Amino acid sequence: MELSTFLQMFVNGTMIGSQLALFATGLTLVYGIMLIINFAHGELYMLGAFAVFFFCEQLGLNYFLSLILAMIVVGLIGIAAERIFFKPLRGQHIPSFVMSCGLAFMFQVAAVLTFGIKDKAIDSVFPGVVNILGASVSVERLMVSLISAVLIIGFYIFLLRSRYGRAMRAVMQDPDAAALQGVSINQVCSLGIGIGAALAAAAGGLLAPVFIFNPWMGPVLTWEGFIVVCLGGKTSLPGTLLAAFILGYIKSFVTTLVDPVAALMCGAAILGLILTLRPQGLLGHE
Amino acid sequence: MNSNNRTKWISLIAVVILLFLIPLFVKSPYWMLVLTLMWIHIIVAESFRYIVTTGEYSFAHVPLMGMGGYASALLAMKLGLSFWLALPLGVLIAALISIIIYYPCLKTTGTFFFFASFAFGEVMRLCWVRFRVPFGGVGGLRDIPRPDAINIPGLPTVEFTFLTHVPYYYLMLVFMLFSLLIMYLLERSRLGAIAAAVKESKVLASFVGIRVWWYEMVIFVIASAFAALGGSLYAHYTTLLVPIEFYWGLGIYVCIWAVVGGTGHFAGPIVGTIVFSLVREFLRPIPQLVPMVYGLILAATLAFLPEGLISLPSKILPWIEKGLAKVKER
Amino acid sequence: MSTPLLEVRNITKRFGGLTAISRLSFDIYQGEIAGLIGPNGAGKTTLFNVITGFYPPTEGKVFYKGEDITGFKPHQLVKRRIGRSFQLTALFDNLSVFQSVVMSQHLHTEVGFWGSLFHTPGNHEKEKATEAKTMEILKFTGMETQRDVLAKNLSHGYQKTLNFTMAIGTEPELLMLDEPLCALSPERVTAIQDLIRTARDKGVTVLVIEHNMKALFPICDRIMVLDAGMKIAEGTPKEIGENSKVIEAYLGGAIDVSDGR
Amino acid sequence: MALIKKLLPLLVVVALIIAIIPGCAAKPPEVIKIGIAEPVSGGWAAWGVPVDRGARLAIDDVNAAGGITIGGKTYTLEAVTEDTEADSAIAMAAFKKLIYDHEVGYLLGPMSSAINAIVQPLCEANEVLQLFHGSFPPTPDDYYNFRGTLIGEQYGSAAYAILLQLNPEIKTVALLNRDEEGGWINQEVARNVCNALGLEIVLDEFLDPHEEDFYPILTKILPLEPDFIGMGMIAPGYHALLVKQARELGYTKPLLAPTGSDTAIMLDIAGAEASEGMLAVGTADYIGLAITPLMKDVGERYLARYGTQDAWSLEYYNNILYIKAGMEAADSIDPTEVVKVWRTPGFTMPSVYGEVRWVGEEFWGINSIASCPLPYAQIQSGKEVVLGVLTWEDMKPLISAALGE
Repeated sequence: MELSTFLQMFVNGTMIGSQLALFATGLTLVYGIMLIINFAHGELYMLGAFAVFFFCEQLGLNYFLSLILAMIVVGLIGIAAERIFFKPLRGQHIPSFVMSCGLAFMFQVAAVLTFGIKDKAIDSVFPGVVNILGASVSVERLMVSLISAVLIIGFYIFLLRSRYGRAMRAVMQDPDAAALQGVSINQVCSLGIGIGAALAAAAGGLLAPVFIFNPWMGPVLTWEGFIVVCLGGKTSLPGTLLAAFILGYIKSFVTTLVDPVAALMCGAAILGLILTLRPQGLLGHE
Repeated sequence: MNSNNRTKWISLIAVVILLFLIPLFVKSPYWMLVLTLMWIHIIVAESFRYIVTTGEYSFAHVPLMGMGGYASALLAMKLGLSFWLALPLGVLIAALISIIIYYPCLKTTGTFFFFASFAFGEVMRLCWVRFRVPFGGVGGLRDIPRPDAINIPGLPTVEFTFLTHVPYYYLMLVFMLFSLLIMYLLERSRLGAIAAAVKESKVLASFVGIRVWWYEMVIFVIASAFAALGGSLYAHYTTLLVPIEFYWGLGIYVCIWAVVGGTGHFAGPIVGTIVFSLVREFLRPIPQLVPMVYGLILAATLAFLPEGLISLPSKILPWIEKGLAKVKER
Repeated sequence: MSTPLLEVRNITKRFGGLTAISRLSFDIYQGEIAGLIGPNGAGKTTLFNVITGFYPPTEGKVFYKGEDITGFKPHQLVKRRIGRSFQLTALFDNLSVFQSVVMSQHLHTEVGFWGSLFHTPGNHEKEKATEAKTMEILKFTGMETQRDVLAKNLSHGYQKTLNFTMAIGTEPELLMLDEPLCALSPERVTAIQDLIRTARDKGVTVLVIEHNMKALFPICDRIMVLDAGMKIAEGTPKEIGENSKVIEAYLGGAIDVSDGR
Repeated sequence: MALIKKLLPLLVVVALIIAIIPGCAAKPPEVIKIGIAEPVSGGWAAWGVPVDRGARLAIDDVNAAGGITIGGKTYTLEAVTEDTEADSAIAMAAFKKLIYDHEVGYLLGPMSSAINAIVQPLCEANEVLQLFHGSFPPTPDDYYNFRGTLIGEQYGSAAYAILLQLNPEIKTVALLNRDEEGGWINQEVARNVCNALGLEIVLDEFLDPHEEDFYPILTKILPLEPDFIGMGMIAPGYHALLVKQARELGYTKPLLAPTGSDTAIMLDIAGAEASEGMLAVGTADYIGLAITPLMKDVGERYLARYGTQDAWSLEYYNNILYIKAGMEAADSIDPTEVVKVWRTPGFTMPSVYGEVRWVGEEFWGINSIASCPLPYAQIQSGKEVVLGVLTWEDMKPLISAALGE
């Protein structure tokens, strides 16, 4: 095989990985803080895309402004959902999972009723293609990866430096101890799901110009997100990043070298093996 | 206690008789179909709950249901076996496969088990998609033979064709009642008691001498066998198997039926399944809104009835009694 | 003395960097009540978990009646009649006291699977037998009044007793008790002390981890002191009481614990 | 009380079930119910809803024009839609409800050939006239079963032939299809056509229907340097995405999706530059490709009413016209009579494309496919330019090629 083809595969994998990373970071955060297996996360992504569509195409706002607005709006939706639906079920895996499925249904219907059933798309913001040693990639994808990187790094800085960030980390490690140290679990939960939802929305909004979106796109992504989260070790954010890229490369290479279904299979198989051979995931703690 | 038991049995028998009489009232083939499918779904939901009695939630359950369907369908199509032979064999095969799937999963527990079982179930499902021979790929299997006629001397022959509705109804009803009875007895048995202990605390269970993984495996295999039974019945009823129908979609629904109905009580999944199936049918005029209604129902249930819909009567009846008392006072 | 019932040989357990137990060896002899004391983090519970196959030792072996039982699964140990209770009361929360104790006799009930499935008459007899035995055990530990209470609804004292009762229910020859006396009211303490003594009189060998030395000293024949994963002293309660090493290492703390409740 | 407590949940259910019995209400005689069984909710709604709209538009037009007069009696049409969710169990329920509860005599749908396989016997047995829209070819014993739209062979073969006319230099092809039953049938057709036209197939792959990122698969295709990439059953949006991404990766040669190409979506998603020269066969743009005044008129009213143009929508509009014509010719509302008329040779029906007949006997042993002409266009500098129209006569040789004869 030529070098350029190999390089192309590598680039594709990196792109997929960075997209997954942004999406799954929120999922990990929500699981880590609230132990909620949030099936509605993909729907938050979908809502993010539609929100950008609404602000950008229908209100004619600037794309980046719409992106920020979308993050805020969806973040608030997430917080509201947590307050109304998840609070009573805190710490119960399966009930909260079922609840999140119900939420997903409702979000889908809401999207259908508001935006209709047709596939939607947003005009590309960064037209053009760049060529790296024979591997070509559209500028918009590069930008998506860059912006996701910025967002994730920003989020990490927030997590490491700010008071709330430290509170979150404390809760992720040991809720009871954190509570004893006077951390307000409610605040942290709201903040956590808010940020998680905002990150999902950001992913949706960023990929809206690259791909097309419709009300039913959520669940497929959510499962990929779950694979990444489990692979990375449930509550470990660095693990999530690592896992996202691993899955990205698997998808890229196996699709290109074998075929798409085989790629899906590899994803599921790896998830199963990791969970059974190393339940704490790649970078998780015992 | 004893009288309570009697009322219980009387009411149960009454209900069963009612179920057998339904075809006399309900003439519409459409409602026959809805009920027939409902009985199959009840088998699956109840067996799902049987797994939950050990405290684990399995996402491989629905794929294993599909496996039962594929196994018996292939036996009937490729080897030309009769339905009455293919069904038990299919169930057996699926049960054996469930061992392969659950063995690795048993190293995990809780959320990990949830996802591990999902992963292995999904791998199996993708096998059907990828290997067109013999599974037929995404197109699935078509023209799966229907059950051959039951021919008891002295009685009229019972034919199963695409036009027969009542025979199917009774077929599924009988299989459902049989499955429910067995699972009920199993839960009342020592195995059930052990499951309860395991659910409470695996550590302590092991320290009173229970081989936790072994009993879990036994329970999972039994549950999978019943799921496979449901799948096999489904296959020979619709005569069509498509892998996508055993994707997480149905898995989530089964989980919802069981949890919303109430996994704590034997009748929970039955209630859940019935409620959701009927809601689906009653809302046919507004299909787009069905998921919304599902969402509202389960949100309300989880918020106000933590033990599930099954606990609704016990929650409401006191109010009614109070109300009656007040009325009497006036 | 006769050959030891339980032999612990050079057990070492490390978690990542830190060493919880280092090269620990001791014997437990038939029919004695041995005490194991030490300050928090001395590795007492870790030792129990290693012996009961919770996690395998980094080095060393455990022998029971001469058989190497290192890293055996709990249910295998129960088969060999080693029972244990838990420091933090681990119970079947939603089972009643009676059910819990029935469950604890898992290995000794002949109730057959098919029998229990279809409630055969023969099975009925066996269930009766189990029931009787359970009541006997409950009486023995003075819990018969609580028989139908859910474990989670019991008072703390009774929960600890139930924990102990279930350990008895497995009909052990070696009974390993993890802090059965701590955080109990004085009368409960004496009650459990008596239970331990009676158990011993019935031929059960007992190994007790305890923090509350006041409560432990009167019942033990022999006491071993653990500190930072090492055995720093061994002897009769009296000797230990006078052992300066022990006193500096630890005794102060114990009295606080026993009083400062 | 205790008894009620125990019984209540199940009693409620039984009560519900019994409450349903009068569910099947008798229809008033002067209304003719037309059943529509398509996925109007869930992931497939994007396909199901437009056809539902098309049929309803036609029914409203017929009623507005005074309904159907037979034997001096005037009937009005009524559309009854039941959701199938593209799920076999739900579809079975939908069909049984339509046939037994609503007692419809005329049925539109389903789209999925797999589902049709299990519901068609019902229609045959109950003498319900069924216009079905799967890509599966008909068989001689499907008496009550007609194809309401063009099928894979027609689309595929025609499209490839046109493409070759425009670019004679084409020698090799890479075939993509979505990994689902319709996609397979279509792929089979594509293979036959390519073999018949002497094209070399360098790649033959299926894609996950949900996949939006085609970079990996394109990375696999491009080194093989096919002269064009053929895509089968693929939704317009995905088609456009594939085009866009192929261009990004530097593929300059033609891409073609014989079905579901939608110029508006193509331009919106892929942009004018990327979609330059793209061939649109069986497009959704009924106004732009109008070959009759009626087509233009209906297309415009559809656009005015629903705010969009959808692929397949007017095919269902046609079906209602066929049924009307059949009834009037048979002078009866009985499906059996209508089928008799339809099966008589030389019977022609109106459609938005003009006069059409039931054809296909020479290939599939029965005349069950409407001989709709196929207008085709090309995107030139951001505009859709009509190149021509393929009639049934033009398609015949291509189809025989497609069938590998």
